Amino acid sequence: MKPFTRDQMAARLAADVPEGWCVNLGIGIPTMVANHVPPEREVIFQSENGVIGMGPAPAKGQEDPWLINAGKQLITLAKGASFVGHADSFAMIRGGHIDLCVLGGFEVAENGDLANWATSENDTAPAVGGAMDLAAGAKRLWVVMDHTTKDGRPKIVERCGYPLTGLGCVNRVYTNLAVLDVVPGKGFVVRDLAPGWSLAEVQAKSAATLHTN
Amino acid sequence: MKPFTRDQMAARLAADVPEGWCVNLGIGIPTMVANHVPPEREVIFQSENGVIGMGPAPAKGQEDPWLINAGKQLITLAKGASFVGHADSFAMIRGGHIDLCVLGGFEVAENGDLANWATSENDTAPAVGGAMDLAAGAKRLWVVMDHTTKDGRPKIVERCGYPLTGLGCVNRVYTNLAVLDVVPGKGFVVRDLAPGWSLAEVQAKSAATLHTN
Amino acid sequence: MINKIVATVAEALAGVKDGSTVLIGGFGSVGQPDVLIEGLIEQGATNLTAVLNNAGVGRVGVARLMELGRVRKIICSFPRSSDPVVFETLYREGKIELEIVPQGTLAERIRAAGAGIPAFYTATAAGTLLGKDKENREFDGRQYVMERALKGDVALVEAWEADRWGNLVYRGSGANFNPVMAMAAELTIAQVQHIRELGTLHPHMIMTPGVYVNRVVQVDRGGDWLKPEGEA
Amino acid sequence: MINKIVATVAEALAGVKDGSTVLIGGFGSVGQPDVLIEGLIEQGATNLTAVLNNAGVGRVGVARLMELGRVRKIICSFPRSSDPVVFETLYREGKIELEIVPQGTLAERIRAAGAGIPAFYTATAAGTLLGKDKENREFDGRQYVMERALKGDVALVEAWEADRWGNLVYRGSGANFNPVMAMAAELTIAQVQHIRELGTLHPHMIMTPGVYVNRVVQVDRGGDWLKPEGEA
Repeated sequence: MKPFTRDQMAARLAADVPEGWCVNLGIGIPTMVANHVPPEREVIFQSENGVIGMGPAPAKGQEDPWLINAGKQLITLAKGASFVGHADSFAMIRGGHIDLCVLGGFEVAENGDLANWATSENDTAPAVGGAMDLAAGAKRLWVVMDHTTKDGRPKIVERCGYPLTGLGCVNRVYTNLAVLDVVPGKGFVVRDLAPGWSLAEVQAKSAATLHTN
Repeated sequence: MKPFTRDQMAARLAADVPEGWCVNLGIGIPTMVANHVPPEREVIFQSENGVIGMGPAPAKGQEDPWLINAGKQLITLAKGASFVGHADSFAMIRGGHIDLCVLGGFEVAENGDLANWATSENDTAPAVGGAMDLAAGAKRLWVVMDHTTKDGRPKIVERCGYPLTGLGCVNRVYTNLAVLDVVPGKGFVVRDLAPGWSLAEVQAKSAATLHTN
Repeated sequence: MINKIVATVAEALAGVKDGSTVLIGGFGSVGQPDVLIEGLIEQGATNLTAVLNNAGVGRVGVARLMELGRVRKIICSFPRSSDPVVFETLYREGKIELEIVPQGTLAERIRAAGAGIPAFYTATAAGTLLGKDKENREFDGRQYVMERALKGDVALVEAWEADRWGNLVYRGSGANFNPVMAMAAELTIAQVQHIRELGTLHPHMIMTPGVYVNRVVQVDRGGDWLKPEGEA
Repeated sequence: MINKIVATVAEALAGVKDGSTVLIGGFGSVGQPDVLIEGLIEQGATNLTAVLNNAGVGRVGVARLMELGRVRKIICSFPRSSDPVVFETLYREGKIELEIVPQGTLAERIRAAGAGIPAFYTATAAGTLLGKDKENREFDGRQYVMERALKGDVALVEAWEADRWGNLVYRGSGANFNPVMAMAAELTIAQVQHIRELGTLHPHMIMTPGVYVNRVVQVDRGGDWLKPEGEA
């Protein structure tokens, strides 16, 4: 009956990432995904600031101040890593060369719309970063987020209420209660439920219909 | 009374290239300009195929088959040379970072129009190469060409008859008879005449008015 | 384990379909994927659109592919060469279609395809024959033409070194069209002189990250091409 | 002899005019021209438009420049940071103008300025608040927005090594916005850790050819920043 923890959500998502994909991970839970991909399964982690092939976090005392990711955390390089500038990095993103992007979300709608950057049209200085480029450009976009807000409001919705990051861009959502595919023309389709949760219970915490295939 | 030779035309132009300029030289007489810039005057020669900082032609036996210029001639690198790909090379050209481009010409008009790539609208498979990019993009365009065609037809004209390479792009013309500035709103202004040639004689071989300041 | 290295040229070219748009790297003889072009001749795909800077030299390589009637259309900046006999004959006889694109516009159209940019504006060709059938538009008082992205089904590229991730390091002036073409095709195939252990290529020397490359095949072009860099 | 190296930070920043658009490289603390930003504070130019990824951290650097009232407008993708107090205060009080640009669009708009491309189309921001006041256009059934080139009067960039031609070699993830910003300004000023003899930088390691650089000043950022590459 316990929802997935943040770490469990990241692990659940990581299990679905096949070898060979080039993956961009957003800030927060998405970044934790890398820790759950076993080292023998080669996945290429790309960062917007021009790092292609990030390794694990550096050991204490082994930090290189010249190596950071898009979240400004210190990183290491994997064997085979390369560097490009920002324009080339986003050319890679915009051009559809990233197999998977994982982002956090405020809301995901059944038409695949994502809202994850601003909480109102009058947000003072909302920070978009690279989210819109990733949403528009990545081959696949998976969102990892809690199923509801802290005060229980559903984040799985029919239509987003918050300003959009991208239109029809989300392919799958990993929440602390379920894994949902976003199927064009149909909406949310349940792939998986957190252990001990029933469809009815998860549906009750959602503001859009959850289909079962 | 002898017109400038090709080599003299190149030398005359080279004398006007100051230290520090980044210069792109077209095929033919323009390429010869490099031979006339004294080695102590540092000029950076750029080639469309992504070489920035070409040195003199290689000595016999010292050729490197991986180093060619846009004319497909074997080259050497100057100290300080760098390489970029074609998109970045033409970004440099199109973006106005080339101080001077030197091209050959079929016709130059008093409004600065240049024709140098096709001899009729129905030319079978005319070859434009990088001429239009250079004409549109370089900070300055100097044309070096004979004053007339082999059969005596003027190449200095009021309006080009051949298909254009670029509009209003030529700043100066070095011919075998004269050096002419192209002054916006005015037309051709004589800077120099070949030794022994009078203005009247050169005017007679031109199809546009030659002004004297 | 990621391993993009294939054993043979035939494997590298497997599956190229009739009707494909094929981007072919190189400028002059440098950076030209000559072994892959021979492989494409063997492979048999036809009705191709070839995108490259020139239109072939003599009767080998791309010229041979054209002579065999396998190229429907060529998109290039400079259909002349030291010996353009095949192209000129086919063109005169109306047996091949030609699209002339200014060299910088060609490179940028290919980059745009790789970078997810469907169209851009350039002053190149504005007011000329090559700009007249295109959308013209003024920005800040200057005329520009709109150019569309140019995408390939296949890209054939050449590099000096590669590793099993498909990372490519170019040599001398050998990059030229190769990096943008590698970005802009569904299937990018690289011929390289040397395969290196993963992690031994310098991260700042890799001009084409392996993300853009699908298959790598090592070839021996022999002769001068194999001398170490810097040795003439 | 070409020599773009200047002796002092003051010399490097001489002549920056009031009202300038200043492109400022760096992503996080890496590749950030911190010494040049301090120099700009000293230099005194005001009424600036600052183009950079963030909107300043704490009360130093760009944040300090803003706090001094010298920045009229900021163009960035991410006005939040670990400590955005200065920007947020000024913004709330209506004392600074903000233009939010998606990060990739920001990089591409700057590249476009450097590459002579006045405008291009991207799917980024199509159908969102950031795309709604822009020209929208469909290509092949997908919606795109038109974005304009973003040019600087001045670019402040950081690199690891330079030579007297102004060639720049970056380190680690230090390239980021620096190469495109170097291309896109009338006056490009670089702070570097090391000056090298001309001809000793590897031609394929030079990511920014000196053609794009006007002035180079060597600085000592000290501490960890000076350890040789690869040594943690």
